[in-house]
Amino acid sequence: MMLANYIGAIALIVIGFYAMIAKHDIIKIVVGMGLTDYGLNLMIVSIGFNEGGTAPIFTFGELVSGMYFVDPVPQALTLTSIVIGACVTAMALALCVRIYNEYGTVDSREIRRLHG
Amino acid sequence: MTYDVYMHFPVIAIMTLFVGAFLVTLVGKRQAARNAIAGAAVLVSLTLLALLIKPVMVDGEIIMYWMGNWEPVEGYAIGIAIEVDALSLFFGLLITIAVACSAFYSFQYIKQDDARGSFFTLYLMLSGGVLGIVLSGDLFNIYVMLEVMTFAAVGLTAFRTWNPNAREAAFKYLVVGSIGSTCALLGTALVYAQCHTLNLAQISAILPGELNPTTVLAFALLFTGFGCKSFMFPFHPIAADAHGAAPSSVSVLISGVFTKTGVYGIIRVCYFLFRSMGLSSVQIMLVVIGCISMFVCVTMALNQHDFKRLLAFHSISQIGYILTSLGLCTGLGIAGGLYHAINHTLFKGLLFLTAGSVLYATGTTYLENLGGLAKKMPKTTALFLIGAFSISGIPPFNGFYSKWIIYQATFEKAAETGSIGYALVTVVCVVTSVLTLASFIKVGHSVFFGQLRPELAEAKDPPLGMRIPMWILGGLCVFTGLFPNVMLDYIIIPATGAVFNAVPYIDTAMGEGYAAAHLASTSPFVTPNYTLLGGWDPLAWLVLFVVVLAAVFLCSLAGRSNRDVNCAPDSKHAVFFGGEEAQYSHISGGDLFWGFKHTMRRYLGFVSGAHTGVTNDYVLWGVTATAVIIAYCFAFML
Amino acid sequence: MEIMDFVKYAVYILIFPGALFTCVFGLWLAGVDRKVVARMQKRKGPPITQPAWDFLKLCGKEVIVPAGAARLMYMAAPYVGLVSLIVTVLFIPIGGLQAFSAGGDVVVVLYLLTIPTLALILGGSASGSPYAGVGASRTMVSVMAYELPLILVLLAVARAAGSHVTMDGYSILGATFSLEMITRVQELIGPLLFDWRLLPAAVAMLLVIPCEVGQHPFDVGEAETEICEGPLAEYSGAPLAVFKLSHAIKMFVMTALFCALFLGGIGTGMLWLDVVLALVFSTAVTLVCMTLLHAISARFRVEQLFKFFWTVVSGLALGSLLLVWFC
Amino acid sequence: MFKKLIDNAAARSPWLYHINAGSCNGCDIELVAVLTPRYDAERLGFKLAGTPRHADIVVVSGPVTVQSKDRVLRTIEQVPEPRVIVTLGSCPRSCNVFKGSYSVAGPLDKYVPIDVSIAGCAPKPEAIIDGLALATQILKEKREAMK
Repeated sequence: MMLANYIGAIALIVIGFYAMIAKHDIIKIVVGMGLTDYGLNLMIVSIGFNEGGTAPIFTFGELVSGMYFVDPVPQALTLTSIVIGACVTAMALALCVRIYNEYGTVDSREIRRLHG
Repeated sequence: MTYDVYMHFPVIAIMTLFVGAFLVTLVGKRQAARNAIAGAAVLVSLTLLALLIKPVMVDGEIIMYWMGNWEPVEGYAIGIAIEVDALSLFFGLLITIAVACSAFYSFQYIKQDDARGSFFTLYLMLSGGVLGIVLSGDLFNIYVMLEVMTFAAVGLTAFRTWNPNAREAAFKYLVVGSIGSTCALLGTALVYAQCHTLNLAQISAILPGELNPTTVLAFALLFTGFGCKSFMFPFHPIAADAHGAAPSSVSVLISGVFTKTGVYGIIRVCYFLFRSMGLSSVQIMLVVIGCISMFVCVTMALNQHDFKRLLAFHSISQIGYILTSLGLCTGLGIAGGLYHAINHTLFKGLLFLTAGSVLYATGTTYLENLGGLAKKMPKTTALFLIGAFSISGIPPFNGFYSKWIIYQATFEKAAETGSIGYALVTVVCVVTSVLTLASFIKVGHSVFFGQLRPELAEAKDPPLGMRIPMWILGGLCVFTGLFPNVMLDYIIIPATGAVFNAVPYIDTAMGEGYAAAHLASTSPFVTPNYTLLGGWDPLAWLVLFVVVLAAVFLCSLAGRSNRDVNCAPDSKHAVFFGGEEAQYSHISGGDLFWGFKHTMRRYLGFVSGAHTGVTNDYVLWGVTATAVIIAYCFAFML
Repeated sequence: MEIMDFVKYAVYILIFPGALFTCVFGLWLAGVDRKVVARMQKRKGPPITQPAWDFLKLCGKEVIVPAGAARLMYMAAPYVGLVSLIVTVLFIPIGGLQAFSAGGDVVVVLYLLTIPTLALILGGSASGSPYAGVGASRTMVSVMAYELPLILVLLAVARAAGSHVTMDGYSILGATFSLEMITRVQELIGPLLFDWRLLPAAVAMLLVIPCEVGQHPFDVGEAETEICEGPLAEYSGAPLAVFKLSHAIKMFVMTALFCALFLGGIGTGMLWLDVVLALVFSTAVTLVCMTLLHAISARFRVEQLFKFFWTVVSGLALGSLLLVWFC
Repeated sequence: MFKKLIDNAAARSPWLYHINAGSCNGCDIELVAVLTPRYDAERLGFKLAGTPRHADIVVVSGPVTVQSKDRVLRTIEQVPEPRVIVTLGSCPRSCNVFKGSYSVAGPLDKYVPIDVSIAGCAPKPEAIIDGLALATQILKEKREAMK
């Protein structure tokens, strides 16, 4: 069951990298960055998953012996990572807007004043 | 605990910067208040870290602080730790020094910019993030701080609204930097999957000794992640773009400080977490990457036409030195690498600040549009020369000493292992050093010397507020060059010792005896050996000074008899022009070193052409590098 | 004792082998060079004291500082170059007499030797003359050219000498960067010049010397017939005299370095005799690598020079390093 | 004593800077002949300098054409003191066969004082050496007169 998660995560990361390498539209590059992020988040959450575990929340009276949680730390990591990913995407999109204003294009092949 | 008071210093040093960042936003439009807050914040954190020198460097204590007093429970460190050993403090010190100098420089420097309000917010965020990385004892916290730092750095790169290249540079930086962040986070997650802890000390106790495919993958990813942050070889083009586009005072941070966190991360990963430096494959990987970075970037720098872009390529070239030296895994190698790290921060900071002064005075850093500024900006020229001599390793300055150690370390390694490869590394280091000198001659000639461009006649030295931080950095360059023994005894050797011996670090965090219980061998994994260090005979220095003094005396004698020399712009004092009337005919930067460029034209053309400036290409380089490093690690580390 | 030490070092620095001696011997060496070149061309040639007269005459000339020059750099550069050359001499053992030892002084010497060239380049560049700009550029290219073979030669020697040194504080396991060690090893095993593995390195070094000194046929940077002596184009009077003096001293420094690396350890046991012997060797090396080459060859073009040094000369040096390493 | 040494040195190391002010090259070739093994002026310390800044003796040949006049004068002015001006051949002194030509601005002594004048069209190398030897004496006198 977890294998599907890992395959999905890696697929997302690879698709993200593919978008960043092969797509010349800078918005698509940003989308690629986002995809990589999601893949990563999925990977981390999957790492912390325990088959049959419950949510790592203490609720009164429900604790029975033999019951176990999924690992809460990766979830905390994922939360942080999602927030960071959202910030990065926002920043990148803001830069895209400014670049479009200046260069009149979103084609990365034409946004290369700095080279050599 | 004997050092109860000191315990709180590191966390306060980090928090001051972050709190300062928010306060700066709160005070709004009041320039003076903003400056006061920023200045106070950087000074407080500098002072706090300086106070730690005594306990950490001299007495060998390790400062441990658990956030919220959440100490390890049953041998599992779940709380967030701040742990300062000599290595952390070493990097913390060089960071805070550069941050403080650059902040005071910025007060004047950004006066002409339009978005001044947010500058110090981002600036202090960046500083706080950087300091957080090196002082933190928690792998995920390092990642978060890495992101905070990257984010602030991207914001600052795009800061100059009037600079048309700034957004482009920032975008590339963000995209390619995200590869590094991805790798670092994935590596962190994999490490967590193996160890169920994120505490550096505990990981380094549990992890080594069982290099299974997951740990190798984690190692490769973390290495690439931090390598990306240090802008090592295939990640370097973004650094060049970002350094060039950012305001100079920020370039100081990106080049001198930001890259050092990458170096710090690589040390922590290679020497601590995985204790993998004993493997010759890892040593070779670091050395090869270092050499390629060093040589490729210095040749790129020779080709540049922009002062700051040239400096940017040199940053990576110097990072190459540091990585090479660290990859040797000998006492001398680490000492040389760390010494070069602090020297690089000092002289590169100085050089970026002089570049900023040139920009401030003339409005351009394009080499072809400058020339002859030495007459108009003598103080900046003197500072530039200090920086240029330091980076090229001219003897009395600091670069010489660290390069000397690096040459000795590489050649000693060659002799020790009997492998001629390391001897060739020494050769690459020396050739790079010469090319560095050449490119700074290029800058010196095309910016400060040669003929004064007519339209630069109004240029003048920057105001005192900008000069003082530059003099401080320049003074430190000279100091670290003249008194290497002080540096070695109090700063470098404790830090080197900390690199080699992880046991105290682990025991301080996890309780006495933890390392002994978990590590296969608790002995330091190489005994540091400084035999070849030799060092300058202080007497020789004294003597050198006497001779120099005598020469200066001679010089002044010669000068006095010609004090009445007329420097009038008549035809007698005009430049000899084959009899023609002197005209403006400056030999500009692009024309220099024709013989070299012509002979190497194929190589230079190839390298220059490879830096296409297209984001996708750079991402491709980065991803390829990641893949290659992973493949290499799987092939040779298992 | 303290005072005696002080006096000893003062003598080292100011008289022998420091300032006074190097100046005199350098000028003498330059005179010999000119004289022998003249004799080879069937001329009578100037007297051997000619460089000294040139130096004195230039001291008496008017100093013209061009209006466009960065004055301080322009005036200070020659003196800085001279000082660093004198300091370099102190680190080179002359017939077993080494004023200072720094453990890894091969690297120290390597770097100190770049300062005079650097001073020449910066001084020229500060004068604001376009000829000087071209000259500075060419000089720097020649520095880039010779530095690669030079470090290869030094490493080969360091390895060859080091393999005979045992651990004693300075050097470990088959490599030494200490000139003192290198000469001491040669006392035991004979001059390294006669080690067949180091022969290519010695030839490479003999070619590096004239390039480092800026002597014909490698004087691309100071080509007086093309670019008006390059960096020196605007210099006159005392600063020029100091540059000419530095040039002469450089001949001595480089040949002394050659002697220390390849011809060390030939001695009689008497210090003064050893020193005299070393000076004789120094002169002989000058005659071989500078005078002979000067008399029989035409000047290289700058890109030819660069190619020559990075292929032929470096190849020789690298071959030597490989031989030393694997044989 | 030091001053005396330097004064003596002035006569023993004269460096030449040669200006061709429209000469037919005859004199120039003779000047080069002076440096050849047969005559070898270097034994007296003579040396051809690459730039006027290094020179002690300026040797001018040719009738000073209109085009070259300013350049010659500027170059002479750029030679540091003490300096000696020597004219080589008849042209700079009398304009020789070019006298009266529309393109000739000479003779040179209309513009600058001449110290030694070597006559001949072209002068023999022996004459040139003689003239230059005289010039070194003048150089020494000028040096002694300085300060």
